[in-house]
Order: sequence, then C-alpha cells, then structure tokens
Amino acid sequence: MTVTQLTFYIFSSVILLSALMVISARNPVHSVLFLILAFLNAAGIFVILHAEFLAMILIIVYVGAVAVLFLFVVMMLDIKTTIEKSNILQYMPIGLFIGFVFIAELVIVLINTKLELSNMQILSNPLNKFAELSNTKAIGSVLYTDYILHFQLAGVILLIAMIGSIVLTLRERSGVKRQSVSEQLSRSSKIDLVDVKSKEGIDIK
Amino acid sequence: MNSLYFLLPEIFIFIMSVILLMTGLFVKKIKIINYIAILSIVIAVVIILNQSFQSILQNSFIIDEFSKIFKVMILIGSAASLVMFFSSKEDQHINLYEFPILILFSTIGMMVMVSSNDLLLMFIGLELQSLGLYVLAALNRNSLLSSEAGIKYFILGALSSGLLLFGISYIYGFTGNTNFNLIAVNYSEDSLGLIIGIVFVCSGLAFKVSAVPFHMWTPDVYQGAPTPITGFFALAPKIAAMGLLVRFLLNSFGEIYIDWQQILIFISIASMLFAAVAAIAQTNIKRLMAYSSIGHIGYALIGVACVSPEGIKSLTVYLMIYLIMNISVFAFILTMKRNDEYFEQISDMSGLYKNHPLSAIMISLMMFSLAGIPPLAGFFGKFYIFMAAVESNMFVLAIIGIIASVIGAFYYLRIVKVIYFDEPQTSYDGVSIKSLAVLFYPTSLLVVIFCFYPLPLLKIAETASNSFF
Amino acid sequence: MIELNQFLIVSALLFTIGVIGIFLNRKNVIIILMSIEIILLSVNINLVAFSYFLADLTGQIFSLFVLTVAAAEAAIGLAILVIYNRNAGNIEIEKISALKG
Amino acid sequence: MAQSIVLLPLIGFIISCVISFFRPHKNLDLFSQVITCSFVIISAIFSFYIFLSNLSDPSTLSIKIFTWISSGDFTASWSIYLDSVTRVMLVVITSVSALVHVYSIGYMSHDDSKPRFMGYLSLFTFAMLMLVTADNFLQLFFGWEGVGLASYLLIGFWYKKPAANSAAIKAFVVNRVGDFGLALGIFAIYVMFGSIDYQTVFEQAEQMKDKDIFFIGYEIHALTLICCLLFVGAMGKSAQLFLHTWLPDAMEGPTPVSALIHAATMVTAGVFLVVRCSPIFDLSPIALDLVVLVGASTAFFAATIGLVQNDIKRIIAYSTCSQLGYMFVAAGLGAYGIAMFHLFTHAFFKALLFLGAGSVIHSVHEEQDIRKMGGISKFIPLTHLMMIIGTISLMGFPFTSGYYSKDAIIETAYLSDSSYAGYAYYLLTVGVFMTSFYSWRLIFMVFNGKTRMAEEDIKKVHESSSVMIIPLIFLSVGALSFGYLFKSYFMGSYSDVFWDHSIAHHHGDHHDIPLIIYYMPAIVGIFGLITAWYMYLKNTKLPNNIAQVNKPLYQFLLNKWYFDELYNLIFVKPAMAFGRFAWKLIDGYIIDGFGPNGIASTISRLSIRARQMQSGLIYHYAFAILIGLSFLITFFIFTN
Amino acid sequence: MIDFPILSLILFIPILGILLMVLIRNTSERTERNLKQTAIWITSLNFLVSLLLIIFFDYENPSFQFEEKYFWINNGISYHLGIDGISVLFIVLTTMLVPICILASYDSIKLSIKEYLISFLALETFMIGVFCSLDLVLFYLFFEGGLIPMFLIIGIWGGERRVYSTFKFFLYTLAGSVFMLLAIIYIYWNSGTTDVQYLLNYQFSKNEQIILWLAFFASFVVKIPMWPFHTWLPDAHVEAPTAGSVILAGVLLKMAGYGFIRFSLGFFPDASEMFMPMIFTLSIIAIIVTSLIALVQEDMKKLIAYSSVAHMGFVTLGIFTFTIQGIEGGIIQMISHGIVSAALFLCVGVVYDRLHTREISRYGGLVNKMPFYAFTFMIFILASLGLPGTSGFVGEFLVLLSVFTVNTYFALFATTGVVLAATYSLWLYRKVIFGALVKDDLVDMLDLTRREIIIFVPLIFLTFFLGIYPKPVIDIIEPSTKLVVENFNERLQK
Repeated sequence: MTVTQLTFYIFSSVILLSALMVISARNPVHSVLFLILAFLNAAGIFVILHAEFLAMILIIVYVGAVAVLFLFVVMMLDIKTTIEKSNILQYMPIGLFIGFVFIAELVIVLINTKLELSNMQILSNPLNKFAELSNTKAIGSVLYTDYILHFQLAGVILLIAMIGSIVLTLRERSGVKRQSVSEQLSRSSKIDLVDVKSKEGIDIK
Repeated sequence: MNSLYFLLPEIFIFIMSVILLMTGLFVKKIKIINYIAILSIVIAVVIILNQSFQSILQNSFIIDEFSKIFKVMILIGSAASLVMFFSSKEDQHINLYEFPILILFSTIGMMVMVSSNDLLLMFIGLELQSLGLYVLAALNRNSLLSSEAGIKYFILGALSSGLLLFGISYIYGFTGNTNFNLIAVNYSEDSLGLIIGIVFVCSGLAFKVSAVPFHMWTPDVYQGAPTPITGFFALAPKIAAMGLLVRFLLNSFGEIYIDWQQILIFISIASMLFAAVAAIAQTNIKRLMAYSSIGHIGYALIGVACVSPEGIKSLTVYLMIYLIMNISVFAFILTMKRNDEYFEQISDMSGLYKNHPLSAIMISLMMFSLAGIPPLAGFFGKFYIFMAAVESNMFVLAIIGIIASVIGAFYYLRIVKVIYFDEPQTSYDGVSIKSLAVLFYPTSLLVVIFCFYPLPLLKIAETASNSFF
Repeated sequence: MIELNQFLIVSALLFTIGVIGIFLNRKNVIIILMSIEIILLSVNINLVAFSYFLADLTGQIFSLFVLTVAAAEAAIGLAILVIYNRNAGNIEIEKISALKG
Repeated sequence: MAQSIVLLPLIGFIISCVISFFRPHKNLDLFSQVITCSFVIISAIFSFYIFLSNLSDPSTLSIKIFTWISSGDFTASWSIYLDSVTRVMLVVITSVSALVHVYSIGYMSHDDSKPRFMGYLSLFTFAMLMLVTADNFLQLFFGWEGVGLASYLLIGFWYKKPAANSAAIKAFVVNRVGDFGLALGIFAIYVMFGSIDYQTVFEQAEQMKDKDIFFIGYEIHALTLICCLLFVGAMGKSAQLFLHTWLPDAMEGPTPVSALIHAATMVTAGVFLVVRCSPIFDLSPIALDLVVLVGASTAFFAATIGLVQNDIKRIIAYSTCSQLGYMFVAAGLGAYGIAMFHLFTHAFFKALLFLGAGSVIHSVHEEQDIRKMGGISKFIPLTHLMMIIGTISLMGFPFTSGYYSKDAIIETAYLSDSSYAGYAYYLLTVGVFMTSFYSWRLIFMVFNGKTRMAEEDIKKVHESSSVMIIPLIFLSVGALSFGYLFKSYFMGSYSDVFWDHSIAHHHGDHHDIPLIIYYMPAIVGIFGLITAWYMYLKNTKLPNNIAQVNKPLYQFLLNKWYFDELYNLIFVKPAMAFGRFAWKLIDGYIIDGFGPNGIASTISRLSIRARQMQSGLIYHYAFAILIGLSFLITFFIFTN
Repeated sequence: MIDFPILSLILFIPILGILLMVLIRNTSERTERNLKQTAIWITSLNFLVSLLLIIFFDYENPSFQFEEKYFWINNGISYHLGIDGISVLFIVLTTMLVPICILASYDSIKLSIKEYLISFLALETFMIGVFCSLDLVLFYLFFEGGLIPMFLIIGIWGGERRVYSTFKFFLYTLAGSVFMLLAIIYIYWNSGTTDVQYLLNYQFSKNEQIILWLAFFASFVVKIPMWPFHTWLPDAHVEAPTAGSVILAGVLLKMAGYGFIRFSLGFFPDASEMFMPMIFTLSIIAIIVTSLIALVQEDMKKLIAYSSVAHMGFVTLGIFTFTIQGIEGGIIQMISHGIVSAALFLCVGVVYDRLHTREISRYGGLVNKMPFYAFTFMIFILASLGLPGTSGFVGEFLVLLSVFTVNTYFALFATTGVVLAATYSLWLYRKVIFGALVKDDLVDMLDLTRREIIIFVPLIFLTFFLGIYPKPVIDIIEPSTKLVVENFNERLQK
C-alpha cells in the first residue's frame, strides 16, 4: 500500500464518518463542525487528484464562508437540540432498506467500472493542452475564455443569491424611526411658512 | 464579438434588470418598474424573433427554431405573470419591486436552459432559474405558508440539483465531455454508469417539470406561494425545463433512446394517472392546478418519449396550448377575491355564473379545454400528443393517457359544477381588474376559436421539431 | 495506484449519506441543508476524479461552478430558513407541514 | 266503390274524432252519430252490391293505391283486393257494423262521449276492412293490429273503470302475442317467397312444397312453419286455446263493441286468415292437423267454461270462443268454404245474441249477472224473442242459419280422414250439447222463472228503444234465413263458381252419411235444451247440488281452468320480478356498482389515499424522490 | 345540386345566433323574450335552410353531395363536409327538433335563459356537424363537442340528482369515445388521411379491423346505448330538462347509430361481420331486459328512457344484418324514434310543467281534464309500441324482417320485444291518462296550450306520414344504403 493509497483511505474514511456525524449529531453546532471536517478531508482528496486550486477554493469558500454562515445561522436561530421522536423508528427500516438498495446498486455498478479511454475523443479541455501550466493557471486560462458565459452567469447566480437573501430577510419594521436625509433636506415638504398675525397665534395641527 | 450579438436577448434582459434594480431604489412606483420589465421582455421577444440560427461558444449555446420558440413561450409566460403582478394591491406583502427583477433573472436562466447544449451551461441555467424561483416562492415574507413553500421548494430543489449534478458527473465521466453533441459521439453502448447518469439527470429534470414521483413539492409550493408567482411557476419554468429535457436527451442520447425512453414512459404514465386521481380530492384551486399541471406534463412527456419529429411537434403544440390555458386560469384565480382578500377554495367559486356570467362561461370553457374536450384548444393538444404516440406505436401509453384524461375530466368538471350547479355565494370582485381582463379574455377566446384556424401554431411547432430531425 | 472506481465508490457512499440525511433526519432543517452540501461535495469528488482520470480540465471547471452554486444555494437556503423561523418560531422538520393534502 | 267502402269509415272516424274534442255539445253529438252511421250504412250497401255481383262474377280484382314500404326487393302497397273471401267478409263486417252503429245510438244515449264511441267504431270498421281487403300480408298486418287497437280503445272505452282498462291492455297484449307469430310468419314468407303479395305467394306455393327452412337450429318444412306461425296469429285474434284469455275480459267494454268486435268480425279474422292462406295451408298437413286440434279443443274447452259462468256477456263470449273453434276445425279439415259459411252465419246470430244481451243489460240497468235477473220476459218480450232466435240458431236448430253451417262442420269432421278428425268429431258433438245447454240456461235464467231482482228494480225494467230493436230485427232475419239462402253458394253446388280459386278446394267423393249422424247435432242440441229446461225451470235446486257435489270441477270451470292464474304465475309475475331484478340488481347493483359508480368510488378512494400521501413533510417528499430514483435504477440494472 | 356551401351555412347559423345572443345584454323580462325569440327564429331559419338540402338533393346519386372541402389541419385532415342519403335526414331531424325544444322550454326555463339558449344553439351546431362531416377528426370534434352543452343543460337546468347524472353522462360517454379518437389517429397513420370518402375504399388488414372496430364500438356502444352500457341513459333522461331529454333521445343517440352504419360497416366489414353475433346478442338482451325493466318503472321518464334502449336495440340489430332492409329499417327506426321518443318526452314535460313530478303514481285520469293531451300522448304511445300505420312500425318491421333473413333465433327473441313494448307503453298510458280523476292536485290541470299544440302538430304529422307513406324517405335513403351494402359485400375478405 503506497502512501497515496493510505492517505486516500484515511481521507475517505474520515469524510464518510464525519458525514455520518453531520447527519446524526444532536447538536447542530457539532454537525457544522463535522461538515467542516469533511470538507477539509475532501480538500485532501482533491490534492491527491492533483486539483490543488480546487482544494484551496474548497477550504476558502466552504470552510471559510459557507460553513461559517451555517454556524452563524445556527447560533442566530438559537436552535434547541431536540429529542428524537419515536416515530423515526417507524420509518427507519424501510428508509434504510431503500438506502441500502440504492447504495448497493451504485456500488455494484461502480466496482466493475472502467474507463476505456482509448475509444474516447475528449475534445473540450484535455489536460495535455495545458501540460506546461500549473493547475491554477490552466483553470484560469479557460475560465475567462471558453467559459466566459458560464462565468458571467455564475456571477448572476451570486447576484440573485444576494438579492434574494436581502429581499427575504430585510425586515421593514413599522414604528422604527429612520433618518431620511433627502426628506430632511427638502424642507419645502415639511415646513410651512405661515404669517402669524400678532395676538392671534396659530393652531398647531 | 459575434457571440455577444447572439446572446443579445439574454444580455438585454440582464442589463434591464440591473438597471431596474438600481432605479427601484429610487422610484417608489412599483408599477413603473413592472411596465419597464414587461417592455423589456417584449423587446427581447422582438430580438429573439429576428435572430438567426447559430451555435456559439464551442457549440455550447444554440440558437435554433426550437430554442427561439421555447424562449418566446417562456417570455410570454413571464410577461403574463408580470401582468398578473399588476393586480396585487399596494398593501400586499409581495408588492416589492424585486418581484419583476427576480422574474427577469429567472427568465434569463430559463432562456439559457433552452439554448444550452452543454452540461455545464445547462446546470448553470437551471440554477439561475431555480434560485430565483426559491426566493419568489418565499417572497411573501410575513406568511407562514409562503415561507414554508419556499423552504420545501428549496430543499427538494436542492436535492434534485444534487441528483442532477451527480448524474451529470457520471455522464461527464463516462463520455469525457460535457457538450451534448460530443457526448453523443462518445458514449459506449453498454456502460451502466452512463445509464445511471442518465437516470439521475432525468430524475433531476423530472423534478423541475414536476413529474411523478418527483412532483411532491408541486402542490404545496403552488398553494403556499403568492398567486401571481404560482402562475409564474405554472407557466415558464415548466416549459423551460421541458425544452431542456428535450435538447439534453435528443442531442446527447438521441441514438440510444431505447434506454431512456423507458424512464420517460414511466414518469409520464405515473404523472398522468397520479395527477388525475389525486386532483379529485382537492379543495384548493391552486393545489388543483398543481395537479393539473403535473398531469399536463405527463401528457407532454409522451411527446418526448416518442422520439420522433411528430413527438416534438406535438410537445410544442401541447406546451403552447398549455401556456395559453394556464395564463387564463391563473388570471381568473387572481380575480377570486372579495374585499382584496384572495379566496382559493373551489367552493368559493359557487354561483359565479350569477355574478359574473361572462367570466363563468369563459372559465368553464377553460376547464373543458383543460380536460381536453373538443372543439376547444386543449383537445388539440392532446390530439397531437396521441397522434405522436400512435405514430410511434406506443399504444399502451396512449391508452393510459386517454384513460387518465377521462378520470381527469372529472375534477375539471367539478369546477364547472361548482360554478354553475351550486348555490350562489357572495360575489367576487370579478374580472374588473384591467390587467387581468387583458390576460383572461383574449386567452379564453383563443382557446375557443383555436379550432377554426389551428394552422399557424402547427407550422411553428413543425419548425421546432425540424431543429432536431 | 488508486483506481477510479474507488473514488467513485467513496463519492457514492457520501452521496447516499447525504440523501439519507435528508429523509431520515427528524431534527431541524439546517441538518438538511448540510446534507445537501454533502451531496454536492460528493459530486465534486466525482467530477475531480473523472477530471484526473480523463486527463481533462473540464471536470475541475465544473467543480468550480458547483462550488459557486453551492455557496449561492446555501445563502438563499439560509435566508429562507431565517424567515421561516421568523414566521413559525421554529425550524423543526416535523412541524413544517402546514401545507399538505 | 271498393275504395269508398274502406275509406268512408275512416272519414267517419276522423270527423267524430275532431268532434269529440269539442264536447259536450248535443248537436255535434248527433251530427257525429249521423255521419258515422250513414257512412257505414253506405259502405254496407256497397258491400252488399259487391257481394251480390260476386254471385255472378266471382273474379279477383286488385287495386293498388300507393306503395307503402319498399326497401330493396321488399315491397308492400296499400291496396284493395277483392275476391270471394273478401266479399263475404265485406258483407259481414259492414252489415254488422252498420247495425251496431245504429244500435249504439240507442245504447250509448246516456253516455257523454258519444262521438268518441262512434269514432272508435268507425275506426274499427276501417281497420277490419283494411284487413280483409289487403292484397299482401303487410297490409293484413296493419289491419290486424289496427283492429287490435280499436278493440283496445273500445274495451277501455269506459276509462274510469279499472277493470276495463286492464281488460283493454290484456286484449292488446295477448293479441300482440298472436301478432308475434303472425309477424314471424310474414318474415318466413318473405324469406321463402321473396315477396309478401298474396298472388305471388299463392302461385308459388306449389313449388315450395318440398322446401325446408332453417329455423332456430332445425330444418323444418317451410310451409308448415309458415302456416304454424300464421296460425299463432290466428289463435291470438280468434281467442283460441292458450291465447283466449283476453276475450272474456274484453266484455268489460260496451256491449255493442262485444257484438261487433268480439263476436262478429274481429275474432273471425283468424279464421279469415287461415281461409285466405288456404293455398299454403293445404300443402301442410301438419299445420292443418294443428288447426283442427286447437280448434276442436277450444270448442270443447270454451263450452265447458260457458256452462257455469254467470255473467251474461261472458257466457256469450265463451260461446263465441267455442264457435270459433268450430270454424277452425272446418278450416283445418280443408273445408274452407264451410268455415267461411259458419263465420258468415255466426256473425249474424252471435251479433244478435250480443245485442240482445245488450238490450237486456240496458233494461236491467247495467246488471250483467244472470243470477240477479229472471222472469223479465214479460217486460221485454221483443228482446226475449230476439234472444231466442239467436239461441236456436246458435244451437243449430234445424233450418236456422246455424243449423246448416254447424252441421256441415260436424259432418265434415265425421267424414274426414284427417288424423284428428275423430277427436274433433267427438268434441264438437259434445260441444253442441253444451252450447245448447248454456245458451238455454242463459235464456231461462234471464227471462223465465221467478225473478231474483229487487222490487223497485224490476219495476223499471222496460223495453229498449226502437233504434236498438230494429238492428236486432235485421240480425234475426239474418240469423234465421241466411243459412238457407247462401248454403249452396258457400258449400253447395255453386261453391266452385262462388269461391273461384280464392280458396283451396277439395273435391272429395261425396260419402253417404248415416242418418243418425246427420241428425245427431240437432238431437243433441235439443237434448241440451231439455236438460237446461229441467235444471233451471223445473228442478232449480239441481244445479246447486251438482255444483256442491262436484265442487272441484265446478270451481275449475268457474275459474276458467285457471288459465289467468296460470299465466299470471308463469308470465306476468316472473316478468315483473325479473324486471325488478334486472333493474335493481343487474342495472343498479352489478352494472352500475362495478361499472361507473364502482370505478368512481374506487377512484375517489384512491384520491383520498393520494391526498394522505401528500403529508406535507419534507422527508416524505424526499423519500418519494428516492424511491422513484431507486426504482428507475433497479429497473435499468435489471434490464441491462 | 347547388354550389353554395350550404352545409357550412347550416353549421354556422347557430353560431351566428350565439354571437347575436351574447350581444343581447341584461336580463330584464323583455330581453328574455327577445332572447327566446331570437333563438326560435335562428333555429327555424336553420330548419328552413336545411330543407333546401332535401329540395336540392339528388335522389339518384348514392354518393356524397353538397361536398365542401377546405384545408384545415393538414393534407390528411381537412374540413370536409358532405351528405348522402343516410345523413341528410338526420340533419333535417336535428334542425327540426331544436326549434321545438326551444319552444318547449319557452316557459319552463326561468334560470339563466341566455346560457340555456346558447347551449342549445351550440349543441345544434355540434349535432349537425356529426352528421355532415366527412373527416373523422372533424366528426370526432363534433361528436365530443356536444358533450359540453349537454353537460350544462342537464347540470344546470336538470332535476334533483342532476349532478350525478350529468357527470355520469359526461364521463361515461367521454370514456367510450376516447378510444375512438385513438382509432382515428391510428387510421390516420395507417392510411395517411382521415377522409371518410377515401377510407371507405381503404382496406385494413383483418387484425387491424378488429381492434379499430372495437375502438369505434366502445364509443358507439355507450352513446347508442347498448346493454350493458346503458345505465347512464335513464339517469340522464330523468334529470334532464324536457328539452334536454328530447334532444338526447331525438338526436344524440342517433349519432352512434349513424356511426355504426358509416364507419363500422364502411371501414371494417370483416370485423363487423365477425362481431355480428355479439352485437346481436347484446341487442337482444337490450330489447328484452330493458323492456322488462321498463315494465316496473315508477318514473315516466325512466320508463321512456329504458324503452329507448330497447328501441335502439332494434336499430343495431338492423344495421348489423348488413342487408338493405335492415339498414334502412335501422335508419327509419332511428328517425322515427327521434320523433316519437322526443314527443313522448315532450308529453312528459307537459305534465311535469304543471305538477312538477314524474312519478307515475302521482297521476291518473288525466283524460278527464286534458283530452287533447290524452289524444297526443296516445298517438305517440302507439307509435312507440310500433303500431302499423305509425312511424314506429316501418322501421321495426324492416329490421325484424331482415333479422329473420339472417338469423331466426335472434328474430324470434327480438320479436318478443314487440309484445313487451306494448305492455309497458300501454301500462304507462293507462296509469297516467286513464282511470278516474281522484287526485286532488290533478283537478286543476289545464289542457295543452296553443304553444304546446304547435309543438306537437308537426310531430304527429310526421309520425303518421312516416307510417303511412314512408316511400319518399326510403327513396332518399335507398341509393346510399345500397351503396353501403354493396361496398360491404365487395370488401368482405373471405
């Protein structure tokens, strides 16, 4: 067993275990932390597969941003650790059975899978085209050329995510006093100049 | 910069929506934003109609008759939901200027979907669309139902995206390409992994078109989402996802259709039968329409499953008629309010014939049309679908289809029954709202007089099918 | 050397865990969101593995976009979750069933 | 002229029909009576003219009026077909009808829908004329059903009486059963001959002698089948055994109706049919045997019932039934001329009896039970006389009309070598005794002896008006003299000329008949008279004693051999029960229950299940997706 | 022959009427009268125009006349109209019955009269379309389209259980006819066209014929209706308003009979021959069983409805003898039934309008108060039981005659139907009309009004005309029927 293999097995078993923990931990905070662990190990697998850039991105984006977002929300919503209801047992057997069938089928199929590269024409971005470039550079060189549309659209996706999040969570509470600078400045709307006759005064509305 | 020219409609809408996003901050009149949004859609339609055929970006983005027709349908659907948006009053919670903008963004996603010829672009288009829809479903922030609809739609949608992606990864892996045409070159006949990939992708797309058994979200989301948005859900995304499904399957796996045809046959049969049966017990009109759309998608899928020019033609005709009918029905549902409060129960429609005789006639005809009774347009939709099915010798599918249509007729008739036979209730506001009248009456009329001159639609559909065969 | 199918099997297992996490979960919605992230992660492993064994960069690019989308999804998902929590006062899965029938 | 004979009654019917809507109006009533009567009388005169001219020129005349049905190679026309048989029938029908019309003026004088009654009578006359003047079987069928309809209308004339309504329906339906056979017979004729015109059929009959027809799975001799089916029709119309039940009930109608329809004309249509089809019947010995068998049985059977009945009209009705049996026996033995002769004479004396009975009923205020009469001859002597004339003619008292015709039948039976001739002969002879007995029983119980009427009722008994009596007189002339006058034409030396191919002839050797046989009917008849006299005038306790001693037999006869009850049990009740069963159980429970309703409820149950599946819980939804996915994957793994 | 597109005109006049009536707004009493009169004039006009068909009809020509053919959907499926001797009478029957129906509902319909009249006019178009379309898709369009107005007519203006009945009617007939749609589509792909004229000479293989025949049969068997697919009919009849029953019995049932002649016999001779015993058996069962059921009915309309099933049994018997007499008999029986049963329903409607019940036991002795009515009713009862001299006889006789030539077994059984018909018809008549007038609420019954008399007079006239002198009618039918039979025999594969 080579070192690579060993690391692969370690990484993958940790991923699987922590993924199991994510879905089974009682405390959501723990789940988030296990999720982070899973991501970290996945980054390791990426490295084994020579995708260094992606490994970095995974850690930066996922661990740095997404997981933290999760953590943040978990904290914010103050989720109580709930006690599992009894009816889970009711569905557990059939659920597990279906899950087992599912995984069994996948595994059976995959165990014997081999790529027959010889009869494949890989026309899009064969790596040998970028043989001299580093992984990051290679990605960059196609991302902004061939994938420009995709890249821009990904930007739109993020924009939508942003607009969406804002639209949804922005709360306009009634009764909250806000400063409206423009209204303050446009004095015509708020201030009437009234000639006050002496000794009569005015009614204040 | 040739490529950019061919992307003009998408780019135009994108620019318009960004502009609107900016102006929305300053312009308090949401109607103006909405008008501009509609206008930009109209302009986009004009641009699309004037586009020439091309495939750009290494053949990953295709502009052909099929995509043009589907884009126009999508844009009509979006525009119709924007018009419906006019009917929501100032004090309603969804009266946000982000509404038109989100719809525009989603629309871009859909346009990308129907043009995409590449797994990656397809995925991005799909996500662009879906993210907008998730937000739209939950747009009524103060409503428990709306946010529940949002959460269900989101979770299940994300799950389906996961399935889709998983499938995509296999397809990519076992063919080495993401471009549909290249996939077609590379697949090997007996690769189980590839077939599993196709199954996963089909499941993901079936979710998007809400075909049984991936439909479970549909009734809940339709019911929970604000009505104009429900209308939008029923109109544009279904058409886009269907277009995508067709292109994905035909362009990449057209040769091995024997393999995936089974999937479509299965989900088509399941959709038709399940929708017909399940809708019968519904009491909420929006839920009912959800099942109705599931059923209709089942029929439309027959067209895909045929894998023939006739099939694509019938699918296109079916979707066009589906679009028209649903615009009409949702415009009507939006009129179901008293004192600015929406009523969604079917029983609330009782006595409509007394208070609003004309709209009662129209909506009844619409129900007959949805049920597929001649001579209304809905019949022709089904007629073509069955034509295609019989041509491809899929008799079982056709027979189950007609059985389901008979069962389905029952629940459409039930609405007619409530309108005409039940004791009258208090009046609705009626189709007094101009924006809805603009949608409701012309579409209804179209459905009625379609039988006299069906030719134009058929010609259009024929050209659409020519894109593939 | 590690074979392709080893990566694929790990990824498939991870995928299944994610899926099971969605429908066997009886706690709260956040876990479901995390399950979705796990599913997407499994997809990424697939894509990168294929990319490596096919010697093709597309898989990695794809994976990059998947990451982007996953992030956006997480953002929106959490936003919806927040307003749901605001309306309902909880995010317990068992209680999300006002819409049914 | 022939056309006007047929059409005048129709016009009369239409006019009175119109008038009847503008009732009640005295003048109009009178108008309608006059119109119908005069029209029928005119056609009677025409008929006599034609009849008498027939004596010199018996040629066959066929007038086509217009095509009725013509489809493919099937054609049938409206037409008038005159031959000897028709001419005889015309005389019988129109003359009796005319007399009954006139009689009805008096009889119905207290009824408030006279025009309607007169109209119906005219309608009947028209239908009957259509029947006899047909030149094809379809028009015959038209008339056949038409008289059924008229009979229905007239029996149910007093529509307020439930019994009358029931009787009317019964008459129609039982007749329809007969028509059923007739219709099938017509079909068979069409199949065999390719036509239903008399002339074509009769001309080809000889060639069809040996042909077979495939009928409900059996090869049957075609002509036998045809004849049997036609005879079923005849049985229905002529109230022969098994299809006779309607006739006694039909007495619920007004008495003139009974005289016209149920004695003189309509019921003889069956005999007419057999005679008319004699060219075919003659070729089918089996059918003829059947006719004899049924006729003789009926003659006997009806007579037995007549012995014990108490309703004046029913007694005469059974007598009619019985006499029709005589006619059939004659026809069945091949003596068609004799059958026609008896038909001819019977029409007059039976009409006379009925009208006389009507007169009696009229006098005693609509009482029909002879047990409640008695000793009224001194109040209505004319009627009494008429009834006696009718009765002696019926019993076959020498030199009356009935004597000639009935004797001839019995002689024929005696002489014939037909297989059932002996059977017929004995039954008929016994029948003569019974006929005489019950006829005289009727006379004695009604007119003689001590009265059994209430004091105040008997005072009101009075002779009927002259408008009723005059027709009786006319009829009595017929009843007494026509037998003597026409016997040589019908069956005697002139008969060949007279019938002129319109019926099948047999020129058998003229056997000598022993004198005892020759006088037997008359002797037996007189013996019947004496018995009746003894039992009902001399020793009035005897009938009761006999009835007491033979109670089962008496009950059996009184209840008409329990035919009504039997039919009720075999046909009516099961039909109703099956109808209810088919409606509630087959239609309602099985067809609907497993068909539309069952499917509908199954689907709505499924629908509720589907609704429950939509639990609202996300993990259920996700689970559904997974199941779908697993299913598809499993499917593909196992198919590839 | 005239070149003017007269069939299209007949089709579109009612639509024109609908447009006209949509324009008449408000629902004050006066406009209601306007609406009714518009409807009557429009339909009467249509009747007159349809009489032109008879006038210009070429009696010698057995093939289709007044043909119109325009491009509609594609080259194979076109807007093709035309009539021959078989269909022309049905068109006239339809156009005649519709004004009568509208007249019959002149006073009895109070609710939403506008929609009511529109439904009837729409129904008229569909019904006429069925009989004159020479394209299967067009035929199907009209055949099914009629369901919509009929659904509304029964559902809105019907009796107490109208919802159940109308749904049953709609879904049942729909379920039957969708199979025909599939068959039509199959025919289209098989032969490249749905043009009837072309298909009449197109040879399908034997197996195809069997399947296609069954599909068409599924549609017609429900519509006609044949036992055991008849249960919708009594329900629909009972709940429908009078005019609805009239149209249902008068025209809608005939569509199926027409379809049998035109399509089942015309396209699939071998299959028709093969299934003949089945049709015969079902018809016989229908005749006997439904007659017996009619015998025990307590509801007038139900009784007549069941008798309709029996009468239609004769029609199918006749058609499937494949003889000239049988088919002609079937057609005449249909036309006669169209007149007679329509009139019977109108008769029921007359008393229903007065007493609002159809229960037989609630009536009795009406003749005392309503002599005209009794007379009219009597005529139609007699025609219904097939008395010679009325229209009911001619068809029945020809049918039985032809059945006898084909199979004596069936003839024997079918003829018993004649006896049963007499029983239940007369029983009904006796219970309703005869007897003493003892029921209190019957004392004030009024006889037929002038309007009602106007309705009945033409029907009475036709009943007798067809019964006594049906030759002109048979002359119209004969050449086309001959052609059908010849065609059938020629194309029969041995």
